[in-house]
Amino acid sequence: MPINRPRFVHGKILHNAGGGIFYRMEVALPDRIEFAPGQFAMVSGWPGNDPLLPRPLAIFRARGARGKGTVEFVYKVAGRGTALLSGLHEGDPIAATLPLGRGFEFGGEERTYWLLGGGVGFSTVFPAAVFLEQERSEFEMFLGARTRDQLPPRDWIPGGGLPGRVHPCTDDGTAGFFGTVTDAVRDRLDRLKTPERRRLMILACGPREMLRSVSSLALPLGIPVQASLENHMACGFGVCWGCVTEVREEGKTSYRRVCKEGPVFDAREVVW
Amino acid sequence: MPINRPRFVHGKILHNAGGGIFYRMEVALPDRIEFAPGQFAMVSGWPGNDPLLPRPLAIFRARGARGKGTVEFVYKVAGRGTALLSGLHEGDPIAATLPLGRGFEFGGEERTYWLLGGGVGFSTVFPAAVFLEQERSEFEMFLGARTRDQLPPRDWIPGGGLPGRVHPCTDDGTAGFFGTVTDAVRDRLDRLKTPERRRLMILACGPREMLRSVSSLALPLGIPVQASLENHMACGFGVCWGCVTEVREEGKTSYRRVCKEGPVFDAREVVW
Amino acid sequence: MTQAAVPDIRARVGEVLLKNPVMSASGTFGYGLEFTPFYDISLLGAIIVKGLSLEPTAGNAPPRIVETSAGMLNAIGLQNIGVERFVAEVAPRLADAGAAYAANIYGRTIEEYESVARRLSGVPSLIAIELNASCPNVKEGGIAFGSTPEGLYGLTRRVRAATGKPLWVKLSPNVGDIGAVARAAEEAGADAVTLINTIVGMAVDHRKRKPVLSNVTGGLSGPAIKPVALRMVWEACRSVKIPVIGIGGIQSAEDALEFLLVGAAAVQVGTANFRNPNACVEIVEGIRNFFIREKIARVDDYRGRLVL
Amino acid sequence: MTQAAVPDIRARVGEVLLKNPVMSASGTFGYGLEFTPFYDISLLGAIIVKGLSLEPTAGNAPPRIVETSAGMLNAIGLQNIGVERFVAEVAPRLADAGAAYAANIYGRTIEEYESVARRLSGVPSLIAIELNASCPNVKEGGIAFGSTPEGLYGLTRRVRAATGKPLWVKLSPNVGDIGAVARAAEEAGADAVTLINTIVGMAVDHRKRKPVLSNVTGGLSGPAIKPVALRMVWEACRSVKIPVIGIGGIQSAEDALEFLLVGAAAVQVGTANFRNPNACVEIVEGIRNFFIREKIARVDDYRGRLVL
Ligand SMILES: Cc1cc2nc3c(=O)[nH]c(=O)nc-3n(C[C@H](O)[C@H](O)[C@H](O)COP(=O)(O)OP(=O)(O)OC[C@H]3O[C@@H](n4cnc5c(N)ncnc54)[C@H](O)[C@@H]3O)c2cc1C
Ligand SMILES: Cc1cc2nc3c(=O)[nH]c(=O)nc-3n(C[C@H](O)[C@H](O)[C@H](O)COP(=O)(O)OP(=O)(O)OC[C@H]3O[C@@H](n4cnc5c(N)ncnc54)[C@H](O)[C@@H]3O)c2cc1C
Ligand SMILES: Cc1cc2nc3c(=O)[nH]c(=O)nc-3n(C[C@H](O)[C@H](O)[C@H](O)COP(=O)(O)O)c2cc1C
Ligand SMILES: Cc1cc2nc3c(=O)[nH]c(=O)nc-3n(C[C@H](O)[C@H](O)[C@H](O)COP(=O)(O)O)c2cc1C
Ligand code: FES
Ligand code: FES
Repeated sequence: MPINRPRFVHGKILHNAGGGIFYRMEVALPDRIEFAPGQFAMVSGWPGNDPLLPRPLAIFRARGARGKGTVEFVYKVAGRGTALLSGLHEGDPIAATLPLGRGFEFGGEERTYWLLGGGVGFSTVFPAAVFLEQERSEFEMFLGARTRDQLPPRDWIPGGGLPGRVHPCTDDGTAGFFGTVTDAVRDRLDRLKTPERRRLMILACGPREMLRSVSSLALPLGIPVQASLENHMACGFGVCWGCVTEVREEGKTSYRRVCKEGPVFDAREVVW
Repeated sequence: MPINRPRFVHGKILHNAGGGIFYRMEVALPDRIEFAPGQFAMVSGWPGNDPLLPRPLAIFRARGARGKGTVEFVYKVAGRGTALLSGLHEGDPIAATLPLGRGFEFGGEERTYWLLGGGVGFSTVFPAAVFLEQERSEFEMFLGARTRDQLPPRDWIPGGGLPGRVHPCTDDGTAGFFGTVTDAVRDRLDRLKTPERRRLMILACGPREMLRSVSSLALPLGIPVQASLENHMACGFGVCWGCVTEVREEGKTSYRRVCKEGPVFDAREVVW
Repeated sequence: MTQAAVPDIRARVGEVLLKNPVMSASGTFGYGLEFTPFYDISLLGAIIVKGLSLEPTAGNAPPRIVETSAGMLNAIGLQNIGVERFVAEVAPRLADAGAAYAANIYGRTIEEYESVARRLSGVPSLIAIELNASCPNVKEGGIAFGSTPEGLYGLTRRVRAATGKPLWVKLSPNVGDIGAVARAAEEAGADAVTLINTIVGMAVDHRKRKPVLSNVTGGLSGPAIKPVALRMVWEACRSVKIPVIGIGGIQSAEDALEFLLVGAAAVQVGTANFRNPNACVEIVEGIRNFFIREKIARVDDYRGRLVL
Repeated sequence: MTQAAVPDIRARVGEVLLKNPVMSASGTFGYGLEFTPFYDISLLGAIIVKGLSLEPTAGNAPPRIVETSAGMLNAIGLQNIGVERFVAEVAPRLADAGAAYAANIYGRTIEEYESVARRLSGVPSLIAIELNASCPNVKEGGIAFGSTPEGLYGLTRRVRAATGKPLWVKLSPNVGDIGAVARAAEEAGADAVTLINTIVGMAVDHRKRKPVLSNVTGGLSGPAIKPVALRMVWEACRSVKIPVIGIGGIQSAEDALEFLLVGAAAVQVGTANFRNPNACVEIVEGIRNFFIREKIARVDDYRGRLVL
């Protein structure tokens, strides 16, 4: 049976190697997993209790057949946990709870999509790109980085070969658009015709500030924004209430679990 | 400057591979170390604080030249720390405080030696064998294991090629002498002539029970026994008082630090 | 010596007989139903649900959690759906799943505690009420009650009078003499004491010069606190005659056995569920296998058998 | 903003001015001389030597230590060479090495405490006496004094009267209200309080069914306790006006800075010395570099500047 609802599994690392400032790790699992773009895993398995908690990583790719599967993660070294992951080798054990959370929702056939990935946020939107490509839906990608070297390797980008589809944005102008993803989006939105706007939907993952500013550009124009949030998590499957973010619904605010009601939220609801 | 008094150094693993039930690890260090057989290192360097404390390992071998050295350890997986060590790979970092403790003392030229290694205890007596071989002193080795497969690999044994010099002993008789190291020692002592006895000195490392029983055989015959003890340690260099063993001197007993006054003790002083 | 082929691992907590000595800890297991994708929750000794209050509670602003060495601090602020929704929506589903479950409760006043306890008393499938007198997070919460024997005695007596359900009192470790606090609960009529709740701790960001948690302090849990928990459980077992439920840093069957060995009637597993959602059932299996291997026929043949 | 090119990292603990805010903790640094192979011990703010008693003390039977998750339990039982030998043999060598050093002391009775303090008062190079009112290991030891504000007040007053040296009182964390205990020390005339000592914990061998330590319980130290220590230091800083010396789980300059940030005048480093004998000097360097990077001119520009 494919893994399509949360399960705790033990796997073994097949590859774990750097690409630019990122690492890409493939793990052999006891079964194929089925996931929605935007869903994630809680990854652990290192020896000892320090770090204690598993780390959330977006599911970048999953392959396999009956009784045999692999999952891929793309990550950046941010602290102790990811540093530890980056030191693991082929054959080392990994444990993971997956697939978790609510992924992106896709609109009808007439929709076009902009996928925004700030920093390592691309790892969350790439599976959406793969899905849209399969569906033959129209999409473009905006990938933000501080500088050229911090962009994802070109051969990792789904549909990266299609000219005009992928828009790298660098803060220092060393590659692609000179400016942030938000700047690029503002630029394009200004030049967009109303029918195009009507069809557009934005799926985004990146720093909270990027998500906030993109939302404040797109929402007033009636463009739906799905924002994938990143909070520190203890469990990842909704039982600790540690990962909440404030949301507004029918005028009232409340705390929602990023791991369960998210990580993808309708940007209109998020209290930024 | 060679490292000949305690220093805390960072190294990198060169090899770390199994041989029978043992592992042998070689670590590149910033300098050559000089050590006495029986001295040890406190080994750590894994990520995180769990395990927290370094683990004591005998210095098995050290090589190198000015400004560049290596140290080798031989170990058995006994628990969390050694299991963790066994999972490390070439290139992984290791930290060590070394060389530590008081090693074996050698008698005059006329001495002959029996080196006793019970279990992984051989890692402590092998450097003594290497030293005695260099000095062209006479020695024999008794190596104990539960069964044949648990003996140290033959090609690790210094002077292992010389017939009659190395006496494997197995509890189940699957190789060498049928019985424990203590049994073999008792056997040989019975047949030893007085002049031979007078020249004999025993250097031993292994389970406490083996050290105790060998001492109770040899000491009454006036044969000096140097026993290398193994206690759990926190610091390894004499500042925590965690590793003490009871010793008797001039009729009074007191607690001595295994890491500082030992690990090698005159067996007459140890309160077994 | 062959009697123990199939050991009896049922555990008795006063009048409550559990399938096995392993319960999930309050606040780390949601309302229990969240674990149904992972395993059959009726396999557990019991589930202790997230602390319930009279009204739904919003909890603290984020950040609410931060990892520490072999532990974590939490300041959830007891976010929960309130006792009414629990009784109406969750309790029936737990009963349907065949799960044994108890409700952890708290109030800002003794009267609120009483009301929650009363409301739960009418739920037939509920096996016990666990009174959280120790949560260190909410300023108006249990801290005043749980931190002195007198305070705890007063609270326990009132809640005791308000409900006919077995009453377990969960103790705060942030006290000087855990035995005295356990005795106060016993004297006030508790059927059992549960310990330990989290130890108050703090984390700061030395660069931003700010506390990491919005609540400034939080409760420390996880393997880091196990030695302290084990000592306190041992002391409590020597201080009271009522059953002691041991908790704090349990990650494995070996850890759970340690608590039984010092005298706990049963154990609870908290933070371990986060890294390994199967932790509780794996611990049940591990205890069973240990009993088989060591030919232990029943829990009482092992429990409290520490040789000093 | 260029003033802090060479920051002044000297730290003031009452009338004592330290080279820097980093001291080695008692019981984890021997008598200081053991570290001379590793580095020049005069580089430290101060060395606190192993707890001294009136007579040489044999300490507890082994096993005395056991590792726990991110921590360790010890029940050394205060093995030491006694105050006479310390004064005769060790103190002169520490003075020769240029080290600033203080003596941690304990007694089985108030009179013993007084005698040790008196004996040390005549040692000119000794910068302070640190009164260990909290060691949880020795049954006849400090535990009775340190566990209540009243007990601590009585002890501190008597030792205060017995010595003209700066008197630092080291507090036990095994209390309900650390602020109250700190205030008792302050009122009794302490020049500073040091906290925390180890938290009482326990480890058992579930297979052998025996405690791991011969003393049954031991003191928990190391990174596991850091969040608890930091919280208690923060509370103590808000409870007293005398300087607070922070200790518990410090492993790095970042950890040390956290204690300064919540208000500690200086810090002590204990268990970290075991894994990394250079820990203390590396922490001194780390603090200096942080101050350079962040352009902080002196300790008081950072100390206690936590923004709530
Ligand atoms: C759903 C989801 C999907 C993700 N997908 C990916 C992915 O695909 N690839 C990827 O690289 N990353 C991803 N992340 C982010 C990733 O989980 C973090 O980078 C990682 O957990 C950091 O762990 P660490 O141990 O390396 O860093 P840590 O040492 O834990 O911390 C890194 C930084 O966060 C700070 N911090 C720690 N705790 C808190 C807290 N409670 N509140 C605020 N700040 C805190 C620390 O001070 C430090 O600066 C994802 C996160 C989420 C929630
Ligand atoms: C001077 C010296 C030299 C050594 N040289 C070598 C060597 O060359 N090769 C080698 O393989 N080993 C050597 N050892 C032994 C080695 O240090 C241990 O096997 C190792 O530290 C075990 O660590 P671990 O984490 O794997 O096991 P752990 O998990 O720490 O424990 C292993 C076992 O010890 C028990 N234990 C833990 N703490 C205590 C305690 N305080 N008292 C009693 N029992 C306890 C545990 O319950 C467990 O059964 C040496 C020891 C010393 C003192
Ligand atoms: C995120 C979190 C939430 C908790 N919420 C509660 C609660 O609502 N009521 C309660 O009595 N204890 C609560 N606790 C405490 C646990 O039940 C348990 O006592 C503590 O975590 C120690 O056990 P552990 O180390 O196994 O986690 C909570 C703990 C955590 C980590
Ligand atoms: C092995 C050991 C021995 C100790 N001996 C003493 C002592 O003699 N006197 C004392 O006041 N504290 C003693 N302590 C406590 C430490 O000084 C310190 O307060 C405690 O370990 C917490 O700090 P840490 O986590 O940095 O180790 C000892 C601690 C350890 C680990
Ligand atoms: S991480 Fe536990 S509820 Fe979201
Ligand atoms: S291990 Fe610390 S004194 Fe021996």
